[in-house]
Amino acid sequence: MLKYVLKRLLLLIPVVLGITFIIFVVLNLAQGDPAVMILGQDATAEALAAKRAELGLDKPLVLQYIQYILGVLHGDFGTSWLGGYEVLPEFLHRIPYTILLGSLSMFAACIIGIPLGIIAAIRQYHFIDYASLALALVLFSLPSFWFAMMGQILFCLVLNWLPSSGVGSLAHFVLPSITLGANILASQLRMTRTSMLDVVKQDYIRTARAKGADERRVVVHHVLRNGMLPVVTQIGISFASCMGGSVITETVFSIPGIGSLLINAVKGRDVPVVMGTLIFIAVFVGVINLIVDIIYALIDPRVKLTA
Amino acid sequence: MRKKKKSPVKTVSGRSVWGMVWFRFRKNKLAMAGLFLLLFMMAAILAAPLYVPYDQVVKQNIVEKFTAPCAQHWFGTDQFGRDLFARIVYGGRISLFMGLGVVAISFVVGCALGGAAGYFGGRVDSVIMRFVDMFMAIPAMLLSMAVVAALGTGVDKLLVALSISQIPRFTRVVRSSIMTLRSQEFVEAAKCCGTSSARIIMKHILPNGMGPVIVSATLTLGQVILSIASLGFLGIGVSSPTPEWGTILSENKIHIRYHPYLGLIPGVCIALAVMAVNFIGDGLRDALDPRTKN
Amino acid sequence: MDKTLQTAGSREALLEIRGLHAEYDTDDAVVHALNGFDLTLQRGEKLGLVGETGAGKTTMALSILRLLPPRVGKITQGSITYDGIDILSASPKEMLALRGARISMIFQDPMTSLNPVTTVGDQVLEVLKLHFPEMSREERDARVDEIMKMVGIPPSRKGEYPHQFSGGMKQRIVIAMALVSEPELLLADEPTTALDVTIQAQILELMKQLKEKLNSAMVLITHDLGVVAEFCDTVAIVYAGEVIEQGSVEDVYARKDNHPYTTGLFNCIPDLYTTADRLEPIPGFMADPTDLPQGCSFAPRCPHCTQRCLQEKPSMYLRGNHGVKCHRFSGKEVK
Amino acid sequence: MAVPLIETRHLKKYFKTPAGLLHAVDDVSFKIQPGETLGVVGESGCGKSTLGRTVLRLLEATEGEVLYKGENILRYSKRDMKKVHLNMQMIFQDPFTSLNPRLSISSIIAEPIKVCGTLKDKGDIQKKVHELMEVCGLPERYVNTYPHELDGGRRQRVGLARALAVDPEFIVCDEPVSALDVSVQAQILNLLMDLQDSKGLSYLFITHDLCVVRHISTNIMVMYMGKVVEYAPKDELFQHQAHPYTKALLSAIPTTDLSRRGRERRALTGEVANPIDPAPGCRFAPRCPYAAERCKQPQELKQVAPGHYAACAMCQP
Repeated sequence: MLKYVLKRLLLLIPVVLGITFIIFVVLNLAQGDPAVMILGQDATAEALAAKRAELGLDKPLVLQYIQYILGVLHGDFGTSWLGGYEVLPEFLHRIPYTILLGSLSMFAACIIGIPLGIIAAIRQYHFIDYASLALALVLFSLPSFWFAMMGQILFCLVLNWLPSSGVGSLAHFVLPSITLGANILASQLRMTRTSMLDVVKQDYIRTARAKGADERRVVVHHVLRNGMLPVVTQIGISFASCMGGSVITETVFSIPGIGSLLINAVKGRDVPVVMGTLIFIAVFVGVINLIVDIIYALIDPRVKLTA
Repeated sequence: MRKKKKSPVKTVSGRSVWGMVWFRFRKNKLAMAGLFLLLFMMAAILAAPLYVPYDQVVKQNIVEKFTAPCAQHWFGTDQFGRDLFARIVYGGRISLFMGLGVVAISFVVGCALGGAAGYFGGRVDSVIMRFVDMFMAIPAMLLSMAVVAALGTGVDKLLVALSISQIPRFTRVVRSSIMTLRSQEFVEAAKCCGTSSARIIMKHILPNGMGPVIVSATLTLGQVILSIASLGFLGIGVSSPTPEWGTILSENKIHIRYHPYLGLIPGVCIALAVMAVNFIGDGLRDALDPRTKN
Repeated sequence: MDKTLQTAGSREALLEIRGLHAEYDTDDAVVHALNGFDLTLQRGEKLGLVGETGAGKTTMALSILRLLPPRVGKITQGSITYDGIDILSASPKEMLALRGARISMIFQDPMTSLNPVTTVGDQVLEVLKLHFPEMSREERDARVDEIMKMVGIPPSRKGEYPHQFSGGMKQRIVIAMALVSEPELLLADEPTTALDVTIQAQILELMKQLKEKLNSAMVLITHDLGVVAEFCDTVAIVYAGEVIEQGSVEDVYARKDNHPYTTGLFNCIPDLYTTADRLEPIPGFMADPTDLPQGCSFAPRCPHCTQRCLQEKPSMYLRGNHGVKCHRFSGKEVK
Repeated sequence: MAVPLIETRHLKKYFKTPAGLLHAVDDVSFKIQPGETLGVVGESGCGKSTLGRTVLRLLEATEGEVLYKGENILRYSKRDMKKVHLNMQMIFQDPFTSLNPRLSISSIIAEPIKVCGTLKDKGDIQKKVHELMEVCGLPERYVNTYPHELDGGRRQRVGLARALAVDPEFIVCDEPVSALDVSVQAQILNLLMDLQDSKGLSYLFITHDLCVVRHISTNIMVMYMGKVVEYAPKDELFQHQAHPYTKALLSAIPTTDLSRRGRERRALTGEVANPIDPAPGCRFAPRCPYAAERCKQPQELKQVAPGHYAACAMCQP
């Protein structure tokens, strides 16, 4: 088990290095001189040259990358070109908000989506099945920023039930979590339903019925455990899309998390911040996938974690 | 529950597999509704110059600003008095057709990469899949944002950024679909008479493996339409004054509270387009794989 | 075995199926799986139900348990009486009490008929939990150990999962599950078809031993006339959802006065002990269950087909206990 | 003796698996004369399908030779192989996966002709297709149907027509009837035998069904875990089985002959294992009722009667 975890973490390293290297190269190939960006149009040629040297921009790209990664390994993620702040402390300050937002929305999505999916599958062709499917479809098709904006206007500005933006209390997170979770809820619901219906068709469910198990027992003891397997994988995938979605939600609700940091960095082409954020997210997603695989192996006896 | 294959009907219909798919698809009311809705939207957008001149999109008319929907301005006007209907119809060009473009590019590239990985296996497979893994390490949305950061904004750059983020997924779907077919007996039968790899791929493997890929392409189209709108909304997609559904929402966001139609209409347009696409995707999946139906 | 094949109405019959019609509603057409299926089974009788793919054998077994796929499959006509209980109008609760306790079923494919995420011991135990709530835990465990030993699986392996067993072993577990409640009727749907010959022999041998120990009646569904000869007392041949011949194994296998379809079946099996130069296949193809002929369903393939066969459905003509649904035997009945 | 049509010498096919080297086909030698049928019998996992595919080079052999009319085709280039394939074809077990579902029956049958370029003219190809369909007992009205519209027996006929399209001399039949119902099975077997008579075909007939193999074969080869355990002309084999495995196989078959109901059966215990890194001795020994110490020595095929070979320590030449 420990060996497996270690191996998976080791395998994560080349993946993260590879993608960050590609992005590093592409970002640096883009037009525009970072020194000009930092010092402004009026800076003297000497000042610009000094700045370039300071940033290591006069060295070959590969060397710059290696230097950057060595820095990262020492906990030095560099300094923002735009804001001049150190990336790592800024990060540590912002991460809790993003994680809180992500976990709350995942939690909400699972706790509503999965049971609804189960009920929809059990009551196939029933009103509740159609209603859940319709709900999933609407949530799946709505742009989340629009959903967030409309929710904000309705509940925060018109009805004044919830604070409209910023952080401070848990109430601030209610609406953001709902809007971020909506899409995930939809995919959890559909996945659960499909998977359950798939399991119901299996031979061993017929065996269970032939044993004289009643409907409740068939569902609880036989369908659920098998039907949850693909859902677990789906949760892992959802975490990744949750990280993507948080950019939008954090922007709409002015939450000072990683997402809003990234969007500003992208707009200003702030390489150190973009790089740092992507490294963090790649590692985070990798670890989540590892956890999902471990959970999967725990509930499915057929899967063995072999290093 | 499994029902053994019945001996076939006596009629010698000669209906091909795609014929069967279309036959089943046609019976699915939601999917047909989605198809008609999508075709209608596309036709309306393509034919826009016939009934709305383009200058309506940019012509500002402060006197008429914030006109609620009426006979003259079907969807009302925005803060500069521009006609919202014209902006939406022309904006659809980007939202819908760029979405199609992204899907087409990633479809073609994904088929080539996934096809090579799946059919040849071995080293080709591991090299391609290592790259795919790398690109899959970052959520699609963030990946396209990073590419936008590097390339800058604009229609062409957005097209590249979104395609890059979708290619890995297509590659995976195509690869797994091909790998299951590679060892099928009809492929072996083709090898038996010395059929070349190219002919085996083109004639025997690709036509059979396309089902899941097409379904995934349809569902991806929905997601891409959403992504275009999201990037537009975040201000790193297509920039104003070029209309695009996400950008329209973004530029009007502070006025929505008092002029709700400014938010409702573009939002509903996006949702309808995505919903239509999803209906089609679901319908195709059921039609291609009758087992999923009950 | 003379008493085993009485005509309709015999009171002590364990299972009586009369004129059963069942159909599947598929996208393209209605599949008539059972078309006037009649069967009588006595207590303790071992009946072989023989027929080809699509003859309706499995549909029959699932109908007895009322486990036809919901919405798709339904029984349209006829009756099933099990030990005085009218199965088709029994309440769901009554059915639950029958399934697994008094009627057990063994399915064809051992690879897919066990729940992959539950240990095999628990799957056997489940039957006891469902039907013998009064048993103590120790009693149940002892019973599971006993039945597993009986089917040749070391009880020490009961904590393992299905994927850790081979095909033959899985089928043993399925058999253990079916027999642990000592049912009065066992429906075995092609229990050995998915297995290799030597494993099939092992399973048949096991079932033979068990049939001595447990006095349950059994319907062995198979397409293999050989398996029936080895194992059963009586046999029913099924074609297009009907029993077209029934009788003791001795009568039917005497290969005299058979239904033309039965004769055809015998003729097209290559025999191990005699060399024939050519097989004599049955001409034509299986009757199309979506479009059955008006008269005898075998008529289009029958060498003895007459005008009458094309128009009128034959009834079961009995010669003693040997019944054949063929006009050739009309007027030649023997009581 | 004439040069055999097909001959293998010490053919081996090993697969790499995570658990070790799987000896799927281990040192198999046989000869097939023109117009003869070699039946290969064994249970699942004995390597019989791998053998058929290795002979046709659908799988590349690990070691050994496959001779076609005396020439080792394993050394042939791709282009030479194409010519060989005009003479060697295959029909498959599963009539539901062996036909490309997107092609109509006529295009399936025409495909090998087009690939090999034996006929160029469209009309000629169509004529040939109709001819083949007639030979295989497929009514002409099926020409534009698709595989999913046919049942198993008819599909198997299409597979046979496709194999015959290039006028081969030799066909590997991989369990061609085991997925079919008995009545249809007999039709296909008769068809195969008729074609053999009229076209002088040779078959490598792979099956698990001893009754079928007896019916169609000239010689029979019994395989167990990748090894040939017994090889004999068919009547010889059915009268005097030498190897305990063959005996067990025979006695395991249920028969419709009621007089044999009470016969003594040698039910084997245990099940077939995977031949992954097998020990050098007899692979059947763990299940063999007669296993002894000497069975741990490698067992060679020994002639026990004229033309009859067995690989068992008990059999004295």
